[in-house]
Amino acid sequence: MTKTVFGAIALAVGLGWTMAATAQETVKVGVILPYSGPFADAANQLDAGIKLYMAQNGDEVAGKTIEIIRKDTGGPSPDVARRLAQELVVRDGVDILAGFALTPEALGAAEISKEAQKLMVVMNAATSIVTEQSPYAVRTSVTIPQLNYTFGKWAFEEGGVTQAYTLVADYGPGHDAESSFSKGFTEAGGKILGSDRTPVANPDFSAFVQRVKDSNPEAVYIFVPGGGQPAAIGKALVDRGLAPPDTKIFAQGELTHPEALESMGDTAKGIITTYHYTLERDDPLNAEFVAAYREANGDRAPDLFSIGGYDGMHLIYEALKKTGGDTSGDALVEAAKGMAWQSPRGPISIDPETRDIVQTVYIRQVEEVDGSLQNVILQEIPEVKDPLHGAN
Amino acid sequence: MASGEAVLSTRGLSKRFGSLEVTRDVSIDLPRGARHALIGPNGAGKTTLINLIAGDLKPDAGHVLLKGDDITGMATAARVRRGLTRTFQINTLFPALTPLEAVTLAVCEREGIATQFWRNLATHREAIDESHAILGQLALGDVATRPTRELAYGQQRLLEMALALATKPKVLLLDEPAAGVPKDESAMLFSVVAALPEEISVLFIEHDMDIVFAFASRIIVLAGGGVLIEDVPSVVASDPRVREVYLGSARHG
Amino acid sequence: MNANLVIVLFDGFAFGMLLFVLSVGLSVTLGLMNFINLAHGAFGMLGGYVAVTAMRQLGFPFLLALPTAFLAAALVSVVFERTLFRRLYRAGELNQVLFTIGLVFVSAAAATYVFGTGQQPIVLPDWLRGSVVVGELRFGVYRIFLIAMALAITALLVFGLERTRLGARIRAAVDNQRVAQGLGINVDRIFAVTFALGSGLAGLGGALAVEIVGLDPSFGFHYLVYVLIVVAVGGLGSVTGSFVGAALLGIGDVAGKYFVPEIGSFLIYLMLVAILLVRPLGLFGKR
Amino acid sequence: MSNTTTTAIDPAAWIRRQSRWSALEVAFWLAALLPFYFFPTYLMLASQIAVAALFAISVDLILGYAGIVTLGHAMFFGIGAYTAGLLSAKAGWGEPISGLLIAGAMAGAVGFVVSFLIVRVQHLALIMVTLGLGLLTYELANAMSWLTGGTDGLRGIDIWPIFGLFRFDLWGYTAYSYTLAVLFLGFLAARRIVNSSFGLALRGIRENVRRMPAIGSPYRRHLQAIYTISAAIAGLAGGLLTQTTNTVALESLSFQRSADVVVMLILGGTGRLYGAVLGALVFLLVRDRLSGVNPQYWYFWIGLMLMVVVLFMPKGILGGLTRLAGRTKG
Repeated sequence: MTKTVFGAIALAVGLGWTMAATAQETVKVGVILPYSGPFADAANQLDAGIKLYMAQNGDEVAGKTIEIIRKDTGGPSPDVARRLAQELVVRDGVDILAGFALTPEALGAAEISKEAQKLMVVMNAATSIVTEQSPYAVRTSVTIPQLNYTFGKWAFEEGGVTQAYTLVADYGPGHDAESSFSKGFTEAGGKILGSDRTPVANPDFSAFVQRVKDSNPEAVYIFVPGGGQPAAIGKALVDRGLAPPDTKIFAQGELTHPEALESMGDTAKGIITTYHYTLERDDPLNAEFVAAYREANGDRAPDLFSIGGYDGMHLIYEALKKTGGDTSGDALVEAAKGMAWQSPRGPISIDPETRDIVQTVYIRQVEEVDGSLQNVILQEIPEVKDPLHGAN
Repeated sequence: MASGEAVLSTRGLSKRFGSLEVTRDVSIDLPRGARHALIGPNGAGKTTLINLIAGDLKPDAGHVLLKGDDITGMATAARVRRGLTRTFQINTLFPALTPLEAVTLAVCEREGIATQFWRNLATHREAIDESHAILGQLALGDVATRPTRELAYGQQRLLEMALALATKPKVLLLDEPAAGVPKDESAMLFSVVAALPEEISVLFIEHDMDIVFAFASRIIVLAGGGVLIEDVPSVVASDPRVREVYLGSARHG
Repeated sequence: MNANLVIVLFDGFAFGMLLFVLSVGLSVTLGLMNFINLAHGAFGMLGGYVAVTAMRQLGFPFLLALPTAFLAAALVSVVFERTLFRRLYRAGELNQVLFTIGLVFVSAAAATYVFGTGQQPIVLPDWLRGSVVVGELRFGVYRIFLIAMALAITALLVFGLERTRLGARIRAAVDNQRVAQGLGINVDRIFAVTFALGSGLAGLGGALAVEIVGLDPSFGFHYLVYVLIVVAVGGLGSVTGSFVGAALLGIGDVAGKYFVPEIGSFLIYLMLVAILLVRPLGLFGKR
Repeated sequence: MSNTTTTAIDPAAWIRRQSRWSALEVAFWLAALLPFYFFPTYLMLASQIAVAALFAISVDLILGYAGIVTLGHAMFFGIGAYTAGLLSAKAGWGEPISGLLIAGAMAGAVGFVVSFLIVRVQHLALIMVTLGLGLLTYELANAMSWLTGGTDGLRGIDIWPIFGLFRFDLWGYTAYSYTLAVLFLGFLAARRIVNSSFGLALRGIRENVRRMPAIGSPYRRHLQAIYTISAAIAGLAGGLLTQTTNTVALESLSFQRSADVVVMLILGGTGRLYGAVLGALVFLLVRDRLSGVNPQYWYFWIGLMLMVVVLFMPKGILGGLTRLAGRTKG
């Protein structure tokens, strides 16, 4: 009985409420990220990208002031992300939802974006389907198939490898990486000798690496989340003699981020990775970005999260300029569709069909340059789209 | 004594802890209405024997029979439900519960209504009244609604007994009911024992020989884990072996 | 296949020894002092950060960074023990749980504040890198080093607790505080020393772990589960138990992942539950 | 039976008094309605607090009343959450109330099976067995990502309007009405349980498990019963979370969630039901406020709060408040 009464009251009050109570002179951007917990570093780096962009471009666009409201999800919690998105919309009256380091959190919030008709800028979450969950979702990061399908093809065609073993972390992104690399590789004519999945919080890789060694592949393809695992798995491979040039190591770029390179040392030489952002890429825009970023963050180098946040803010700024300050979701998403610009990572654009990012995929190899280890670009594959959109 | 009359019997009960044989081939019989005392010097294995009979320890050999049924493999709680209940030498109570609650709990368990999670406790009126009556019998009526931990030590010893009585025992094993209680109060405790209904058989451990001789109809003397002698008090009192056992160890009474 | 078996056993044993060094300190404090210190992993994290900082900022060699980590964790823990933990010895286990969880939160935030959220790589000296090749087998040098360290710690602890005056005092203080006090043993100080020892070992374990599992502010929480598993399986207060338990879990984990990767992630938990159902006190537990 | 009783108390009346509603309790539940009128933008938070409170009550029933310390209760929360989610996403059944009941029943059934293991162990082994089983379930759900959606979460959950009338709105009016109603019913059930003869038996187990067999108690069966009930209530809480957010992911089964709920419960105070509600309220409210102010370091303050509570209110916030109230009165 109480329930009926509550429900009736709830509906009555809810319908009578309007959401137009936001100030006209500010554009509020609600940023939802896992600032605490195991993914705090991703949030931290992404947030630094946002801050850098705003420091460089001011907080005024189209006559309005940009205000960022930050919310912490505390880890991969879709229910919290969804609630925060809802609260940002109904309580704080935000115009734009942004952030989203993790796929489940982006999926949780997408429904709110759809229902409240707010632009949702996905600055990292890298599963293809994310942008399909809300017509207002736009992605400025990368998708895993985008990088790895391309990489799989390259591995056979250019990398000179005919058979390989895959070893990925046992969670959504790992599964995506495994399937898209394998797809690209086998479509081009290669053969997958075997695939293993490692627990996400795996402290020790020796058993899996030994399994790889047993099948004696020409190459091993690795996908692990960033953080402590890249160095650990890299060292485990080399300890067992699975190292270039005898066995090629292919991976997504997390494996050779600067801290991992420092930890692995010379053993990292020859690892080939696929990525959309290369720290050392010789380009004035990139050099300026990296210098400013290091300056603002105690010499910490930017990574994929940073560039996702940075370009995400660029998209928000440019879209607002285009709409002349109109913050409605429809206007902003229209403005975002087809937008193209030069990012520190290279030329990128937003596919008007899928609202997903189109960008250059870089194939890099770890080499020693001037006494330090770097990811040296072997090949640039321009204008790559996510191969899964529309595929199912 | 014919075992046919015995309510409780043990047959060849033995138990060892490592190399130490604490119970050695003990066969005793407790007839209906018995008031038997279990005595012996420290370390004679009195409490161990109680533990074995009550089911808190498993014997290495031998049997426990209750009304002729072999209950050796039966769990403690099941023995209690069949009418074989013990008390503890060291208070084993529920510190935060009031005596009223504790005894009511025992009554509810006996009646099999302790699993009724859907009924408010207050609706079990009969159980509550019965437990209140038991507490009244033991002069605990005034403190029935105070937490057990606030009770005086002597009152806690009475509550030990009240919990056992609430199970409606047919055989009651009392492990030093007056342990640690001043002499005048311990007489009071034993007057409760004396006032128990005729049909309850009692086996009690007690060190105070005055009390033993006042209350026991027969005495079982344990020494080194085995039965030394079992007889009426007057015979036991004059038995030289008993004196011998008690000499050398601390004197009681 | 035999060669692989050897290498899997070796890797598993080395991983187990890492778990051992991380957890043996908790086994000592939990088993001997009955204090549930869920912040044990936080002292491990402290040791890790101290070692990394000592090497990068102060240029300490690795072998000097290890005792530095031990000392730092031991010293900090004594401060905590004297000022805070000692009030909790009689406060009940739930309060100990809540308090030390709170400490884990605080330490993670402090680590984030001081060191940032990023990974802290450790750069080993050359002689600890690479592997030793025996026939067709390759043994990681660092893993050999880990095993050697763990064996040395075990020997020292077993010897120390069972053969020295201090060990006798610790055991006396634990068995019966009042009697120990009556014998003129300063129980307070014994507890402080024991706690420092336990936490120092955690710090040392943290420093050793960085190379294998990395280091960031979530370390304290993340490895808590593993540490608890080793302590429970080994049995409270037993150094030998922790050693055997850790070795068993390490080998089981690695072998399981190698031979049946499909259930690789369950195996350690399955072993935990199975062992505790058969031996609730752990393999070597007495109480 | 005896006329030696000299006291005037009516024992049954005294027992009844122990479970009587106080004005404070009524006020508390009325206050739970306040968000509808005064804080309508906090309804989703209020709804998630209600879910956490129900979960904490389920843990209080075993931890606070029966002395079973658990670090794996998210297992049942998650089973309830996935049951409710899968009913909608895979079976196409989005009716919330029947879905919720099925979620609770599912968790209760698993709880019953698990209870056979739980009653075999005590102390550290008990904690570790609950923890191990919880982590096993988590890994199992991850391995069965074809069913559960793995770390990305289950997609395609669509919960129908309650009674076919009240759809789950953006503001959370329906969500909070629903969760509050279920919380209240769950609380009433828990309250009845702890005030029953069975609840008395549980307190007996907590106070002195050694005595229980000596009064003829089949206490292991009592433990199994309460563990099953607790699991079912945890499942209800999980189901509620799924239904009010349309999401469920592995996180609902995580060690973090198991640990959080225990922290909330101890924070509020164990063994008094309101401690569970209050703990969830304080923990989540403080966390929400702090993380709003300082998204990166809020847990520093949460940690500090936990430590301070232990040092100054060893019986939790509720215990501290009770003592404070007693002092001002006296």
